[in-house]
Amino acid sequence: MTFPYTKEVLEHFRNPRNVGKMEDPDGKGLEGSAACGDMVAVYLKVNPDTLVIEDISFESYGCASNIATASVITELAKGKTLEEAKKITWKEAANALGGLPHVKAHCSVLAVEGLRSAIRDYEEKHGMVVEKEATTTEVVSKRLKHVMNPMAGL
Amino acid sequence: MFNETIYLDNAASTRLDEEVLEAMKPYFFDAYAVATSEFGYSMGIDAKEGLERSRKVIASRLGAQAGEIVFTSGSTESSNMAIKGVLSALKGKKDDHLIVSRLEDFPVLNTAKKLDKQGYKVDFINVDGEGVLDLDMFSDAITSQTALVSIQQANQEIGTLQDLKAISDICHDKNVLLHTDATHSFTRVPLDVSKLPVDLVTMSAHTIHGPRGIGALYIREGTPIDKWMDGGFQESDRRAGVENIPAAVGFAKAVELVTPEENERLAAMRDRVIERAMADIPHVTLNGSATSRLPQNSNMTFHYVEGESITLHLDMMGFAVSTGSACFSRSLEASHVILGIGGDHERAHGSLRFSFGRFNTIEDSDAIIDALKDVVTNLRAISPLAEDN
Amino acid sequence: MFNETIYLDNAASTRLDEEVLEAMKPYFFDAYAVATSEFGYSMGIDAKEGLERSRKVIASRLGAQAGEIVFTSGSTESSNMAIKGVLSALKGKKDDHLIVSRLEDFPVLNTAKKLDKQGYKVDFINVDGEGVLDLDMFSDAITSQTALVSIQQANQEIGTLQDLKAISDICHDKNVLLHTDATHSFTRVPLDVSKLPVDLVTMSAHTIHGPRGIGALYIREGTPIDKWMDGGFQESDRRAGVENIPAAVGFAKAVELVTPEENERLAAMRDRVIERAMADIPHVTLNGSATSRLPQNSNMTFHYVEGESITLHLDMMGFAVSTGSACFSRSLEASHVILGIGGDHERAHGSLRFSFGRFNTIEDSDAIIDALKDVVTNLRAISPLAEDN
Ligand SMILES: Cc1ncc(COP(=O)(O)O)c(C=O)c1O
Ligand SMILES: Cc1ncc(COP(=O)(O)O)c(C=O)c1O
Ligand code: FES
Ligand code: FES
Repeated sequence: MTFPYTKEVLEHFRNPRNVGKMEDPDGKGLEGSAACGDMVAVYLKVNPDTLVIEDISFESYGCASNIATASVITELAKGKTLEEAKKITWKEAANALGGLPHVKAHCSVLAVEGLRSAIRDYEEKHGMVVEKEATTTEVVSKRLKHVMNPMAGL
Repeated sequence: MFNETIYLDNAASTRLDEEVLEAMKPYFFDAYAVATSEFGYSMGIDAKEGLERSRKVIASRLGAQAGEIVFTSGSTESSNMAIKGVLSALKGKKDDHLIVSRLEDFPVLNTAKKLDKQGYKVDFINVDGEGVLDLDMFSDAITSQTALVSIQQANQEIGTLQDLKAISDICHDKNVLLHTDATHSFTRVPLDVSKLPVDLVTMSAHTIHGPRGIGALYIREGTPIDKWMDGGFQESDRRAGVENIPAAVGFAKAVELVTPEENERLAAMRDRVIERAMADIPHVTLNGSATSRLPQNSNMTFHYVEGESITLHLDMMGFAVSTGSACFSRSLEASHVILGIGGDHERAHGSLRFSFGRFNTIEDSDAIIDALKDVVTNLRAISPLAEDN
Repeated sequence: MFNETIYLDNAASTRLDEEVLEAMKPYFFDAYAVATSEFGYSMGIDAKEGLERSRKVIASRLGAQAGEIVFTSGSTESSNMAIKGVLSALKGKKDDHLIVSRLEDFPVLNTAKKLDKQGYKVDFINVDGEGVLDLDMFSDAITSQTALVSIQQANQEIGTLQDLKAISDICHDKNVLLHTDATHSFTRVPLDVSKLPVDLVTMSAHTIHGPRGIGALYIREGTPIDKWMDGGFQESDRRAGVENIPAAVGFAKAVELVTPEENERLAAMRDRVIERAMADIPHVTLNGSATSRLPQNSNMTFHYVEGESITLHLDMMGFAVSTGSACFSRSLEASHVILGIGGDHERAHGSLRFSFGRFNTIEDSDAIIDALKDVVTNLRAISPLAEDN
């Protein structure tokens, strides 16, 4: 029997790291997937001097891939600066999990978007960006455009 | 070779019954000839007898004549043949109008959608919140140009039974042919074509512990229908292809093995799983009808959590169940059935179907809820939707 | 339950091999789930693995990629799907011109005839006295409007092999798609689609001691073909219906059990029966090619006598064989194959096919001729045609 999932995916799925809602987060992001209707929330505690992510947690309403990528992304982001964390890609997350089924690539994109959205929220609250871009359905679909064909994967 | 599982996905397919295989063996190893030539040799006649005996068993369970049963390769083929065969036969006689319900399974639904694209007129009739057909909308949709109606007897996901008596009476009154997909209901709930004016019925073996690769189509005598599977003259020249006699014999045996007592046993498992889920787990919604449903089917939504995550956890604990979640399906589309009864994506996402079969026990109903309690609690703990839990 | 028979009708169907049933059992009793959801539970993934392993076995025997093999319910469905699916996909792109040989079996022949009635243009190409396609007539028949050619690799009755290399080269040169019905030749004679530009191949399990109810269609990557069996998304959305995994696994096992040595054994039985008949019985004509024929097939006309009478006598003596006689067939039509090679009704009437399988021995070849000698002599003694014997 081979699951479509790697050992790492199953491990993070069974024992997700850094889970749960955070009290008084410094930054908070909530993203939804237009492809399958799932959601990811990411919460951050940021050191205002170094801009290092000192604490991070997530919530997921999604499939095993989604839970696992969100979990691994919190591990990847913790201890990084906001600028470094912004650069984490869904591919890095998927690689850290030993790979994801093609049809599930969008789940990892969703998790990455959750993290970026939390960072953006922090930056907006701290006057680090001028333009505030509302997270509308169109914005989400735009970001997810390259993964919107779930049958073909990426 | 494989691990022990508590299998609660009998609506998808079932374990073969050993008795069914035993019934098939003489046709694998002794009377393995083809049955086409009655002027042929003895082994072919033995084979043919096996085939015709099986046809009778299936016919009589349905209140039909043996000659009204055509064996096919399965439900999918039966429904393709029924719809395409009747529309082809009526071409030019009635207008190309087809009526189906929104909850039909893919063989009927996707055949209807394809025909729609090809220029047929197709109406998809709504159902209410329990999955029951809107009889007024249905009745109004029928016109003098309607060639065929196809409404399932029972739903594959939420188990809701349609009022086939009312539906067939309407069709009969309006002089329109009626096909019903009885894939899940045949032998599980009554259907007697000598009493109800249903013209075509799709049946399947592998949903009742019979073999895969065999199904049947009841065709009321006199129903206009063209051949769809072209080739040889088998099945009284209605369906070509070597007769799958071992499987037909297995199908008949599978039918004989379904008893009213078994159906009561299944209903008890169904009721227990619903009752226990409602009692032990908060935020649960029953999908489908509380009163008019298949004995072997239950379907509930566990809110704020996603079905694929649940099924994967359950799998690791040794349970096999399925979900209407978009994430579970290859196409990433949420169940059209849950959406069809007015549910939103969230309701489809967290829906689980528990379907029972001969090899389940009432303990399985308890075991799955015991397991599910923890799984749902843990997943809700990480769900952004489940704020108030 | 049934009597012992010397069964020489393996072209019609074969006895299941016990090893095939053993290979199927885990999928009846352990991994009996459906295979559709790879994000589903373990049992479904086990089932899927069995299915995909089987696909690979069949693909590799044909020199194909696994993804180019679609499982169907049998040869008849494979050929229906190939012809109707390709013509549907090419509608409006190429004109509706189809070319088949006169010797095709019913799935291709009757599909072609139906399409002809529906307005497609169909050409039926002649064969010579041995059943070999007239390549000139064939090549001339192809026009820029030809959508598809369907020429069998081996004939069902007289065993003649076509020159698929020449045929596929012509099609390739003229840029026309080629389907071949390999129901009787698959595993028995070489066919390598990595070498020959054949686009679609019909295959069957029950002709090689595999189960009924399963066949396959090879579809070269990129070949335009519409879905024919509508419904679910199985078989990469090319053929709907629950996958018949036990049968697919049985099919693969059946393929693996056919060896070159076995094919030589069968050819020896074939040669012996022909040689003995020619030596021991006067007025015998070989039907089909003496050199280019299926290893398991022999077909001869015993002049002045009628086939059904012979087969009935043989049956009473414990032999199962078939005949191209009109009297034998349900439709009372003489074999279109014998007529197609230029034979008259008398030649069809007295034709017998002896087709061999794994469970025959070379002694069966002797036994059938020993029996036949008397039967033919006795029937000729009462035949008005056989004045000079
Ligand atoms: C050449 C050929 N093709 C196709 C078929 C149809 O096979 P099936 O009846 O197994 O579908 C036959 C059956 O005898 C055949 O001889
Ligand atoms: C109601 C209904 N009809 C038809 C089918 C198709 O059955 P099969 O795949 O056995 O052909 C299904 C399969 O799940 C079904 O649920
Ligand atoms: S979150 Fe829906 S498919 Fe992964
Ligand atoms: S003589 Fe009786 S059918 Fe031919």
